[in-house]
Amino acid sequence: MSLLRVEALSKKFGGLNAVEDLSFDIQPGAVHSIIGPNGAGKTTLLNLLSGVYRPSAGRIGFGEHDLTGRAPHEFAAHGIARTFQNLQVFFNMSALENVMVGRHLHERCGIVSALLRSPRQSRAERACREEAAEIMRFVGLHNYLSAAADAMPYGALKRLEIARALATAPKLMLLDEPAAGLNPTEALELDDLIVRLSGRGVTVVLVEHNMRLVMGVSDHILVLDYGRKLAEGPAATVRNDPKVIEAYLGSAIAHDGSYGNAIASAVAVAVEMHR
Amino acid sequence: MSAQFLQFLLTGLTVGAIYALVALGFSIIFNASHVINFAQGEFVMIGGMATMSLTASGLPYLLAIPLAIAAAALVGLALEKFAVEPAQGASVVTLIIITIGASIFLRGLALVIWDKNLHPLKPFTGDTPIAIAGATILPQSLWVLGVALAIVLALSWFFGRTLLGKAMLATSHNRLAAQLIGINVRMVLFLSFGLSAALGAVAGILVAPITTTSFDVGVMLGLKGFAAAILGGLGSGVGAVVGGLVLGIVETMSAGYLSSAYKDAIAFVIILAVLFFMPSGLFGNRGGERV
Amino acid sequence: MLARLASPRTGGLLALAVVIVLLPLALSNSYFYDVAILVGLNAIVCIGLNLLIGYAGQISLGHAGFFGLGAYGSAILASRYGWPPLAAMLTTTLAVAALAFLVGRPILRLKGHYLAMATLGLGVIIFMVITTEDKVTGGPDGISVVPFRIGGFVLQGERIWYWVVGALLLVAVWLALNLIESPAGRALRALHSSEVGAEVVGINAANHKVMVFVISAVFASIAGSLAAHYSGFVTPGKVAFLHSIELVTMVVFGGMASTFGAVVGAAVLTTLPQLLAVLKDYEMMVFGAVMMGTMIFLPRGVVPSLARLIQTRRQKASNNGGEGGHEQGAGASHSCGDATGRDCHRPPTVAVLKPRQSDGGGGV
Amino acid sequence: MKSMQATTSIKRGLAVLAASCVLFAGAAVAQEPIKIGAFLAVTGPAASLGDPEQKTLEHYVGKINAAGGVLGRKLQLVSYDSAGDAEKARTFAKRLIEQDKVDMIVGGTSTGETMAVIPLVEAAQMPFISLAGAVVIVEPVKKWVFKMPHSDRMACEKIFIDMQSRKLSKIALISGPGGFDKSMRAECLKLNKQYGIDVVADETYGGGDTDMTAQLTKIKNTAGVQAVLNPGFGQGPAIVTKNYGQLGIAMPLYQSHGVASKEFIKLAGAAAEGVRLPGAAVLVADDLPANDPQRSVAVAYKHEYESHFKSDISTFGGHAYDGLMIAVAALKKAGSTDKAKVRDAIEATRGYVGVDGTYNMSATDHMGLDLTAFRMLEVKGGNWTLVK
Repeated sequence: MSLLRVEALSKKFGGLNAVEDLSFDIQPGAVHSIIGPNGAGKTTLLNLLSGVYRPSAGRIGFGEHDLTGRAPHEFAAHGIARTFQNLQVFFNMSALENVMVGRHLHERCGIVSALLRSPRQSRAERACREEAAEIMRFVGLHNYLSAAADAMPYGALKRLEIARALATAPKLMLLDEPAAGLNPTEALELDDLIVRLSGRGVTVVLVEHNMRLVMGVSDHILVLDYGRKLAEGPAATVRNDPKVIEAYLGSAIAHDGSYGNAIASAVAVAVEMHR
Repeated sequence: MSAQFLQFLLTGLTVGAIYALVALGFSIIFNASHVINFAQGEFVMIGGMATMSLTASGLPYLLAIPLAIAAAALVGLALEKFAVEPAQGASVVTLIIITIGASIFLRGLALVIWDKNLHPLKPFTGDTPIAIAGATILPQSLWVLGVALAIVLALSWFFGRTLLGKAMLATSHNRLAAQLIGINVRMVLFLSFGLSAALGAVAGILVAPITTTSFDVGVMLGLKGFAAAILGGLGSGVGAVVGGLVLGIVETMSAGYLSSAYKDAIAFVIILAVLFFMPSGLFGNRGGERV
Repeated sequence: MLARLASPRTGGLLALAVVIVLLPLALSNSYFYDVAILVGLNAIVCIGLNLLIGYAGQISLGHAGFFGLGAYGSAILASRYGWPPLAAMLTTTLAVAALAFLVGRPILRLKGHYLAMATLGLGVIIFMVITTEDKVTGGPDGISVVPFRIGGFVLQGERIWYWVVGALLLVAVWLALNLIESPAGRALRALHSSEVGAEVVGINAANHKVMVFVISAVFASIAGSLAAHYSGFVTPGKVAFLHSIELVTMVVFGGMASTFGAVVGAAVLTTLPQLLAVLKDYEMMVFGAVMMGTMIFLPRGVVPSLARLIQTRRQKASNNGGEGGHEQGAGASHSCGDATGRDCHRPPTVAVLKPRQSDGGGGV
Repeated sequence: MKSMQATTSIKRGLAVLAASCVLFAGAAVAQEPIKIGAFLAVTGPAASLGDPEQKTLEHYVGKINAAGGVLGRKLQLVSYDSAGDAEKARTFAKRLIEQDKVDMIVGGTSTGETMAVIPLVEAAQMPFISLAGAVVIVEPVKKWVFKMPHSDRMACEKIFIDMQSRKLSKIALISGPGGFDKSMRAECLKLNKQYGIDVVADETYGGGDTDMTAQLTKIKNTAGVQAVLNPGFGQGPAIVTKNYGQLGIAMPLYQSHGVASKEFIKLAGAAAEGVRLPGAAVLVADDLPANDPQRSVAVAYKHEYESHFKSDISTFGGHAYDGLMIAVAALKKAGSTDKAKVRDAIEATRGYVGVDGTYNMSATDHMGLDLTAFRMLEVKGGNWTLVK
């Protein structure tokens, strides 16, 4: 059965339908990409899938649970983790602590034993620290094990969010434009990280403008346009879908180049086609 | 009965108008700086005390009042220049503590310049009560209501029509954007302190003939003004006015019909209730403090 | 690694303990003891309040209310109804905790200045009840309180109280430090920095806010009970909203999100009026000026600002990046007061002004 | 003199921080002058009471020293501003006793401050003359505690007697949130039955309130009210009186001795006409009959204070004056600063004629005033006049 089932999902802001009557399934153990021109509602969708927004209509099923209208922390408790396009790093902590916060759901310590710092508590603390460090190494942050978050470069912070999300030991991880703002080298390293993530058994949902990345790692692509499903399917079929190209070129022109990555991606798609 | 109700209403409106003026002061500074200026009440005090001492030294109201307002405005500008501006980039709570320090300082200064006594202030136009359908109102109360109304109109014109006003408004909505389109945000912040200080002073001058004035009248009026500003919704001019009037009327009505001992408590309970259903006040912008 | 991480915390505790033990050498008479005890009691309140304001980023202008409830609860139960003081204190504490729990959830839904107003209102309401119900509370003139006794042992005289309060202060600091470094404490700091970020890793922000609100209320209540028994008299002055402001000022003055900062803040702002008393009419003016000046020049509060100064010195000394990193890590993992983290000094009110980094993503 | 005191106390202040004050404490003991300690609400809500008290003490200590001091020693006033805060008062009292090593204490503007300090002075066996009103201060009698002002109970009695004489039996109370207001209100509510007076309305207003017409309208519309009594001091009563005039309420308005000063008439303006209150002779010093025992002392104090401070006298300054004079007399009688002897001397005060009245202390009465000390006053032509 599918891991995530979205049925007739809609989100309205005032008059605007950011996401409209959207239905799709996500199968476990693969990399799924959600693409579409800017304003297609990708980030809104991610906010819906992580409980940050409450849907105006429709239903979100996860495994056998119905998570519709639940709070974000309940989504997380069921195994959905996410990163943000606008970083939500905890700048008042060290990098390691950021990841330790990610372990929150798996810390089984009452407030009393926390106040009294029971031996059990300290042991758990030590374990948590080690796990967090291991995860940081996994995402390639071994140089920042004892850095303060606000002393880290942008690229590292994006990985830190991935590490924090990974620390929740999620079944499903939502990545919101992980490549945005990264330099080419960092972006290239990202492919490998995403592959290793899914290798870890985490199902990845990737919202990304960087078509090279998307086409490189995705098993399955969902294309959004104006909040509606434009196309869906294996990468190979989607990239040859004329509707997709039209939407991209259209949007690219509409946005008079202000969204360079939109054009870039459009070109990328076009190039792929004429091979 | 209805005469009684009318009496309560008139009283409530008068008290409320004062709260509204103080609340407007809070809102203007909040818009420019996202700071709650806890020294707002002291501007009220300075207005009253300055007018008192100037008239005592023989000046007519026509001179004393403008001078007092100017004095308060100067203090406001100085506060921004020497206390708020140097602390730019400090957290808002830090800034709030600075304004609290400022209010203590100003109170102390007033205590040294003037004295600890209460002082009367002559009503602008006599104090023979005016009877309205069984209720009575002092001429001074009419002054309060009239001037408050005039100020509200003037402000709405200022923020709606003038370039400077629009600039201040723009800054309140989006500081960065304002900066980008070339608005001098520093200057806006500077002026907003002067403006709200002047407003506070006006309130202080209007109310002094009714309540008498002293070096520490600012404390309670400041608190009530803050409550009014929050009730109406921070940063909203309409909110400040409505909040002030509602607070004033609620107080007098509960004093009149429920319990005079608990009227303030009742007022606060109502504020809490409102906030419970409208977390950013009656007219506050919902997106004000988004997560 | 662990040893290094543990040291600042145990180090700080030890330092505080040493101060408490050695201070009496300088306290030549019970007046000085009295001031020291007041410092201790205020510090206990501030440590709790700092958990709420400094770490969780939720402001409260109503904690004098909880302090007052603690004081009057003990006073009324022990003095009017002759309960054993300890029982009176515990009952009061539980009652206050319950109250904080009940009002906490609705109030803490509010943010920033609205939260400030709501807590302020709560404090004012408590104050009004205490001053008005003079049959029970003695009204504005207050009521006298029996000395604290456990069994046959009576707690009386500054010297005994000094050691009791000193010990309790240490305990309070210890508890606070423990909490901060626990998962719960991390959760608080997380939701201060980014509530949505905290939520999506499974932190129930609302619950944690209420939890810390209750804890801080309990700290205040206990300090209140002790203060009542110590001074043998309570008046509504300690419940008034100006006292709430005083408490918040102590926290910010000493340094938000720094437990030792709270202690220092309480110490300075409790003794300062005693020093300035000799200035007569000029006292108020000078006090205000000192407050302003300190916050302008040490905007993060005394302790963090100084800690940071020393840290940068140390880094200059050994400008080995790795080492510097370690130092930061150590500092950061203890209280962001010692860290270079700007964020934890951002108050609850500035969700509006997001840190530079977080805007970076959108810009690209 | 003042500067000298200031500097020494600044040193002492620093000692607190440096906490290296062992020397200073030693030095303090060795000081010559007789030390009178005082803690007064010079700022805060009761400032209008504390300020004249402070001024009076400072001025008369100066005068006494100019005249050669007491027992051949100079007096030194060590005073602190307790701002009406009981906690502060307690700490300052402790400071006076432990740090400044004063010989006696005159002070405590409000009842709250006084009550908070009593346990300390009793434990320290320190003669203490309070300037606060409530009867609880001296009932039950506390060995080391005396008080100068007429009690609020006496004020109620005086007012009720006057009401009886005017055939007023149904009255309304309106009072503020302060300790003074509340405790006098409580006393009046205990006594009214004895004088056959019903309290048919009992309203209150808040601190810093700008308008009391709501409460007064309620009273006005209460059936059968014949008079209104307003215990309180400072801003509240002034506003009440103004609103009273505004609403054109005709029935008699009684204020308390809390506003017994010229200032009140200035604040309330024309509306004050006809207001009655029980006050000390000093307010009407100049119209006292020549044979009145209090005349000379009252006139002297009035003129001394008004010429020196260019502000009108209030009864509160008078309390401080009497307190200081009784203290000095006691020191002289005791012939030393021995605390026990001084205490006994104060308790033995008989027939001392002060500005507040004639004091006759005893082991059972540590206030020593009777109703004759209160004069019923009425505002006529913008001035206090004796009700004949």
